[in-house]
Amino acid sequence: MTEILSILLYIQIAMCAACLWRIIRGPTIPDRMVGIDIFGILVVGICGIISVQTGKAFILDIGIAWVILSFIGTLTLAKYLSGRKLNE
Amino acid sequence: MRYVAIFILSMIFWLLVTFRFTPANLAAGAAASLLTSAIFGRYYFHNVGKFLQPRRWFWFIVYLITFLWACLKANLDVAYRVLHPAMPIRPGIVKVRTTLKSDFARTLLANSITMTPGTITVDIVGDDMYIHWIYIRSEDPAVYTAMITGRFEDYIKKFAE
Amino acid sequence: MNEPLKLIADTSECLYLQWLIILPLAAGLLLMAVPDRLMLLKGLFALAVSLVAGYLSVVIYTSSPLMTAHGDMARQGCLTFLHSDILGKAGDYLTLTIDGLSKLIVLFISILGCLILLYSLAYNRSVRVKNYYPWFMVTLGCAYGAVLSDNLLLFIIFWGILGITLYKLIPGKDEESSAAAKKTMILIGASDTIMLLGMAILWKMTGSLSIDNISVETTSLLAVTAFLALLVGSFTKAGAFPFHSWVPDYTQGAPATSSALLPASLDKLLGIYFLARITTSLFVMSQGMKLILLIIGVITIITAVMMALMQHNFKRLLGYHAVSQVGYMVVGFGLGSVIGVAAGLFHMINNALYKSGLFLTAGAVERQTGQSEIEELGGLAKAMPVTFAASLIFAMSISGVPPFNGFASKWMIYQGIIDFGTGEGVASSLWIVWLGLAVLGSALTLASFIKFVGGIFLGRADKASSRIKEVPATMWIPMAVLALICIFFGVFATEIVVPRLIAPASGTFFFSGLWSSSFVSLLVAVSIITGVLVYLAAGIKKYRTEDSFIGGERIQDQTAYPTVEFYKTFMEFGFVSRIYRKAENKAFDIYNLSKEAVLWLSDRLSRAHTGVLPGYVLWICAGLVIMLLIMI
Amino acid sequence: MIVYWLCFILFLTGLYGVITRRNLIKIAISLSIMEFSCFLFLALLGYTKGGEAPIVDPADPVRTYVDPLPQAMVLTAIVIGLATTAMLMAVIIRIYRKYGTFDIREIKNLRG
Amino acid sequence: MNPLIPLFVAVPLAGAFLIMILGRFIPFLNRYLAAAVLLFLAFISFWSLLTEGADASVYRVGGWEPVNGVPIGIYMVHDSFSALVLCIISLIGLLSVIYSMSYMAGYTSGDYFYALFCLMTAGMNGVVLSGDIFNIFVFLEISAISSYALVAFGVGKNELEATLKYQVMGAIASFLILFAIGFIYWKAKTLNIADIRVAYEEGHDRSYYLLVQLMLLTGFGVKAAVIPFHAWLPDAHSSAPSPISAMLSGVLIKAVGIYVIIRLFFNMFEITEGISVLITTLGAVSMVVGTFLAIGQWDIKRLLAYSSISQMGYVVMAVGIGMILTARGVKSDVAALAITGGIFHMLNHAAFKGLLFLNAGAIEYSVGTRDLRQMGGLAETMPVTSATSFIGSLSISGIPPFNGFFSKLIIIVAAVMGHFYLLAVLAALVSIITLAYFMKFQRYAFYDRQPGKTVQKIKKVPAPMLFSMIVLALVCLLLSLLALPSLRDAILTPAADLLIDQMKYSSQITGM
Amino acid sequence: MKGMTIIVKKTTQLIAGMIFLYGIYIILHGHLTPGGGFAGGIILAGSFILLILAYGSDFLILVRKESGSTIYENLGVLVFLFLALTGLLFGGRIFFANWLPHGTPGELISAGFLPLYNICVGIEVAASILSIFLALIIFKEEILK
Amino acid sequence: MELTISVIVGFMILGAIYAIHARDILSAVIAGGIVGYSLVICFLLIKAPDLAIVQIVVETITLIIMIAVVLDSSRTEAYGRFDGQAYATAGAALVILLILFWLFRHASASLDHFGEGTLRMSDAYINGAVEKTGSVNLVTGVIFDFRGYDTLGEATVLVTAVLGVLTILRIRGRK
Amino acid sequence: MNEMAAIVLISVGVLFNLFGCIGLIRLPDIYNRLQAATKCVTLGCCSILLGVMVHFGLGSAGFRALIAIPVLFFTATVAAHALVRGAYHFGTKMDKKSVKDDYRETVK
Ligand code: NA
Ligand code: NA
Repeated sequence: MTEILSILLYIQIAMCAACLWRIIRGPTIPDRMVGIDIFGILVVGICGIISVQTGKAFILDIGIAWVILSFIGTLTLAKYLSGRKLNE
Repeated sequence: MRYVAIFILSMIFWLLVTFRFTPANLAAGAAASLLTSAIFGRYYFHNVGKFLQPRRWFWFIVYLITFLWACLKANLDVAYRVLHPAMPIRPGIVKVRTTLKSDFARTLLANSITMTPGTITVDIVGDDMYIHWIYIRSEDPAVYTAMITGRFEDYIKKFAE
Repeated sequence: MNEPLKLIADTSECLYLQWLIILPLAAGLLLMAVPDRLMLLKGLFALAVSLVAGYLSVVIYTSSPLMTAHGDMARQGCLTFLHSDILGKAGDYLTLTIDGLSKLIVLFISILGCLILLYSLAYNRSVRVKNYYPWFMVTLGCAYGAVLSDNLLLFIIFWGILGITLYKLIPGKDEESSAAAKKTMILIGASDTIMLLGMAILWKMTGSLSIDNISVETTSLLAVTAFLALLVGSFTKAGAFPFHSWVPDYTQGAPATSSALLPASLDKLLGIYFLARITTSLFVMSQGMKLILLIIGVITIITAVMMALMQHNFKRLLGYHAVSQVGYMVVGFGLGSVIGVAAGLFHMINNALYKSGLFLTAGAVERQTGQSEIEELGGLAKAMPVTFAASLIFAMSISGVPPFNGFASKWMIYQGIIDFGTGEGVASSLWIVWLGLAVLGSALTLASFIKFVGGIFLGRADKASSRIKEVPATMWIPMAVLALICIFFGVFATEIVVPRLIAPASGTFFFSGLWSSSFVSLLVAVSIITGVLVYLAAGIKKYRTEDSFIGGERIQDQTAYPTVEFYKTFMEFGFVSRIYRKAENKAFDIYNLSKEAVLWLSDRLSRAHTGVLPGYVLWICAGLVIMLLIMI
Repeated sequence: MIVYWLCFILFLTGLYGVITRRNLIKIAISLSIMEFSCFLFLALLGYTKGGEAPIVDPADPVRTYVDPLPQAMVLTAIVIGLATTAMLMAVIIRIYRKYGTFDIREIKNLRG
Repeated sequence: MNPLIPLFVAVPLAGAFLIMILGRFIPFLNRYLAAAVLLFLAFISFWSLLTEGADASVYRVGGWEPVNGVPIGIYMVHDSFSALVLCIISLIGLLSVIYSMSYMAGYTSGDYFYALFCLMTAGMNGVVLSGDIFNIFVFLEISAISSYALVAFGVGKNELEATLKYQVMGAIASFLILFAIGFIYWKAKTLNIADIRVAYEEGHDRSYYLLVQLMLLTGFGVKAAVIPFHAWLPDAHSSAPSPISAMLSGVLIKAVGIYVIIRLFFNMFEITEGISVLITTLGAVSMVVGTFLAIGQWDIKRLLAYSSISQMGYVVMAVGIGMILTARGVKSDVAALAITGGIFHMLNHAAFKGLLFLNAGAIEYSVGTRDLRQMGGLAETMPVTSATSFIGSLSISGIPPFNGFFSKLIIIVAAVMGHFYLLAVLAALVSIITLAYFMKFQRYAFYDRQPGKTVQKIKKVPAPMLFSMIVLALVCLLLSLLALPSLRDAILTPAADLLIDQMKYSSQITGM
Repeated sequence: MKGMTIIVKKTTQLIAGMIFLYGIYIILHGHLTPGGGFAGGIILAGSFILLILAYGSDFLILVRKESGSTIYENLGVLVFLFLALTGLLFGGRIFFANWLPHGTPGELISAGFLPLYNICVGIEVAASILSIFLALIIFKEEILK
Repeated sequence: MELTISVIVGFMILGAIYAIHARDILSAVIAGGIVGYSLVICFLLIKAPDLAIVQIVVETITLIIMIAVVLDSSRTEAYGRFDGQAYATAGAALVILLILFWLFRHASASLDHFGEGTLRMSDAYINGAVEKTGSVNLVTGVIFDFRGYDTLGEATVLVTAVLGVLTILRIRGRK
Repeated sequence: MNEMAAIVLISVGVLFNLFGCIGLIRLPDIYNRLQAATKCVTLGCCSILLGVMVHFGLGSAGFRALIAIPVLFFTATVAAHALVRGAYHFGTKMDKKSVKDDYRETVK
């Protein structure tokens, strides 16, 4: 049971590494942004798994916070791509 | 009116998140919801009355189920394409005309399309939606419009407009 | 080792000592608050205060309890006003003492101070130096303080303030004088700091700061360092080679009264006073130390007088002579014998008298003509008879012409050198060198003063000089008084001045063969003859014959300024001219040498600061790593 | 121990970036990286094997917890880091306006 | 628990926040509120200096008593050493604020200025009072960030460049400090300085100890601008508005640099001879190199800034000599003398360097330039500035009877008595070069009126600026009185004794 | 058209209020769950930043002037300081005395001053982050004019 | 646990190296961001939820600020070419940093291993802390009660930074 | 029973994520990567959260997980949309395999 969860956790972390790979590999800037966006979503999963593993519900708070801020961050990046100032 | 609606929604959200029903928590939730509705209330629902129509709720549920099913199906489809050694993809951006009028409904439709694996909304310009499609099955606008917007458009029209 | 200091806290003489310091200082601070509009009033007040101080110093000089007989330099300490319970241990630092030496110096500080102040009343009518009188009074107070302090620390404090007043008494408005002020302050301050070092070493070695308690053999390296460090202070103040270079700059840039007050008189009195303390009280000199002093002494005599020869600005010329004369005093103290000390002290007094007199005459000339270039002047003897007479007397005094006082003291130095020659050691065996160079210096001095007197007062009178008048009485009286003292000290040297005035300060010495020695007479003759010979060196080479320019008009008038032209010719001898050129470029100026070295290093270090941030960050990391590697 | 060593390496990587990079933004990023390593280092110090997150469940309090003090320190340090980053970025953007470049080697009006 | 102690931090903080809240509604509130805050601080700092005894007065924030002898809360410690630094912070701060009232009229956004000023003061007070290594870091950052902003207050090209360098180097210093704090916690498991000392008594690995010491030395060395960590200082101190330059050079580098180094190396670490020699060397190198860098400068404030490096070198060297002697366990009286000299010089430097920067500000205000080559003859047009700067210049050059003379004297005497002859000679030589470049300053600014370089427009210096300069000049004179043995023993020596008696601090605070 | 696409705008509208509420939740539960004033404050600011990103900066009158929010952050930390200072008056002359009753651990109203501190810090942080953000983007706007 | 975290830190180092070497500034910013986000995972794993949540929000804000700054500036590091000076600097830096690393390792050899630390000061922050502060979140208890003074400083730092940013971004500094 | 269901849901979620990540790595251009990755990963995480909800039951924790699902859903969707639009405006080329581009004229 816990072993399965641990393995799932490790897989999830390994997938974060895939995002890192995409960020390093590129080739374009939007690719890197996709990498960081996916990374953010994956971590929510990590939070979920950890919360089950430890039985602590408050880890989910972190997950939600992450969702929200990753959203804001991605929007900023997207705005960067469209070449407009942040306040336009 | 919409301030009340947003207050109630906030309160529900608060209670779901905290899931405590002590007076202190209720009071804190009320205060927080009040603040939220005061600051953000004016950006929400323009017609709160829609919330009170059970018909809309029914179509919403129908829509939800349909959407989830489509989602799952499409997801498996994408998984297949990704895992297939040859990667059978045929991507492109297609233009789809929508009949939905309200912004909210259009947003919902666009999001539904985006969330269905295989398609992603690039932009809405006027009535036209530009959709990136991972595997263009048809070159005929009528056909692919139906394929992409499909039943979502109808259901959304029924509960959101 | 001296006797322990006897502290007497409540005699009236002690109170006089403290008031002697406080009165002028307080007056100075008070005067600073008075606006310069009331110039004359300030001057009169200052004069009044300095007269009171003079009275006090006379009282102190003559009062019997403190008067010591001929013999060793008996000292009596006075714990004075500041020594009370409030200050606790600080009182130890505030001890004043008086003995034969300091009494003598105090007396002459007062005399010179009053005379120069009197002269200033007219001379400084217009604002030449801001806050002249306040700084003058502070100078007086601190001069008294320095002489009377028993504690080295207190001494250095007063001594340091004198550096400030020296700086403040030069106006610094133009490039020349501001550069001179800067240079002066830096050299004086530097010497103070080096003295501090010496003082610290002495403190460490003896555990005491009382001049009276300290007596160190200059045998260890540490002691020698301390000795040399303190010597630097004394030399810089007095203006001996190689720390002399501020003096001519200062005298050229400052008003005559300022030059007369400090570089010419008070700085000499104090510098030599401290030299006396160093050589006789603080340290027991070894043969090597004596050698150093003698070498420095003769170098000072010769180089400065050589430089004086080539000057065309008479204030600068006097400045170089102010340096040159110090050489004699240093030689005197370098001998280490009682007669040497006495000769040094006597020459110091004489020098203060005639040199401040010379500056006063120079000031008079400058005031009346507005000129300080010898070449622009001439034939003033008729227009300014008193000034001319006084300057002639001073010039003969400084050149060691009998019967003026300069001769008497120089002769005592020659005598001392001859006595010294009978002793053991390298320094003694070289006595003939010291003697010869001292005599040569005297001869060159004479030569250069022919230029001074001749160039200014003699020769063809300028047309403009007809309008020139003699200075007012308040200015010529001080000059006249100084001239009279010069004559008096020369004529009655052996009868009154030396036994009564000098011996109590220096200790008793044996007057063998005074005046009677034919050898000495011969030396005098040689001195005069050498001077004349150099004067006649004019014949060796032709006068310069280049054209003179006056207002752009070319006139053929090569003989207009013969006195000056002669010296220019002298400068053109091959070897001499090379040295002069180097000297002109300040190649021998310790100030300039150090300045160039420091600026070179500064430039190198500055270039490392490229302004590029990563480099700076690298320094931080490198610093950390190097520290770690060193420590591990 | 190896995790600490990697932490040092991260720190030094940041330092390397600060020293060798010429672009101001890169320097700022390198500083952030150094900052991260500091946070991580401090946080690692507080970890206790078998310890739980330092949030007590009042119903079931008898457990071992990880050391909350380093966490408190890191929390403070993170906010301070944000503050310094904000300042630095403000300066950088202003400098870009004045100098027209992010190249640190061009920004050397003050030297000597 | 003296309830005044937290007010040292709370009052300036509250002042800053109030200025920002109310400033826009009430014009001119900012300057008077800031002045009131600093006046209050000056009052309580001097009051505490005079009333608190020689022993450390510990304030336990939050009232947390030690558990099993281990302090658990944050302690604020007011002792004879920190009291002195608090006094100079508030004194120089007060005068700078008064000076700013006219000087900062040329700048926009007075609210920001005075609020940041109060924050900087609060940060410094916090650092000085703190008995907790991490708390020191926090307050260090407050003072650092506010000083970054204040350096750039004019937002000119050079100001921004200066603040950039200052920030980046400051950040690296902060990270080193933070990392070192981590290392300390790793071993000692505590953050209280006194308790860390106790924990280290139980034994430690040599290389570990060294690394921690040197990282802290480097970190705070950057803050103190010890060579080779100094490169930010000349840029930052010369670019800031002059009252801020006075604060930075006069106070900040001491309060967050030298003070902390002294505090940590005496009271947190055991003094070893090696580290003492290293610190002494750093001090001597700073002293020498700083002075050589200063003499080549033509920008007044840059010259003053480099001279700060040099003068701080004196302090570090003097304290280092004290450390060496303490480590060797010999000549504790000489060690005390050396440290006394160092602390005395630190106080003196605050006064005269503050004064000189205010002078430089007055000159810039009147003449509009800082380049010595473009001014001259100001002695007549700016008599007060001239006179006060003369006092400042002579003080810093160690000319009697001004305060700098006495502190340098004590340092040189201590060096000689401790057999550090080379250091004594260096100190003397540096003093001479210091005199040289201050005479350069005097000459080119106030004398030497050449035709060609006479400055045309000369603004009159307003009264508040004159007031601050005159008061500081008087302080320069009055501080010489500290050389009197009775005053020295009452004020300076307790601080030195506290440092030399290494375990005293720990035992007073942990109560063991 | 100012701001981003209609899709972003509409979704942002829906979600911003929720984010704000969530920020308040994080702040108020600082002593019970992870987070607190700092995290919550930034999330609060995030809700505004989100709206600004989606709609453009003249969206909020509240933050039109960048200095507008400096009052709030100063007020927040001033109240924090003031609460800490109340200890000097009521908490046995102790700075930072937590002299309010501690209540039952685990409840929302417990831990004395801690939730109040969290609220102060939350307001302060939210206003701070918003100020910084606005200063950075508005600065660019004005300098280009 | 140690191994997992080590691997993550290893990835962080890779990300950091990429961030430093990226030609494109925005890529560097993103890579820096991902390093910060990876830190959050470490925090989650070493039982520091408070840190995780704060690091998320702070990192995102940092990312936004950085993007705001690079938005309309040059997007590529055109002057990234290494010249002699750069090689010298890099070489010196590498040598210095290697030595530093070796010293770090050396110095840490004698210290507690990962996860084996003991308590001294923190003992009071854990045992009985809930009674002392009333906060079940021990970290909150520490930052607001035991070390509330630190937190006041921290909050002040943020305010100071805001004032600083506003100061620096003023259009005109001098009247 | 709940435990098993939770594990299954989580495992499915992780599997979906895996597909997404493989897509992220394998697919040729930004548009396709975004397609595959965003959606698979979002759905995967939703599945994980659902599993979490099942694990905790419908209490405080469960509802938090439940709330996280729509939030994640919406934000991820909109983010993907914004990114893809941004990427197009940024000028990122579509892969050679692409057969159609109706958007090009509109952008011009
Ligand atoms: Na940062
Ligand atoms: Na000096």
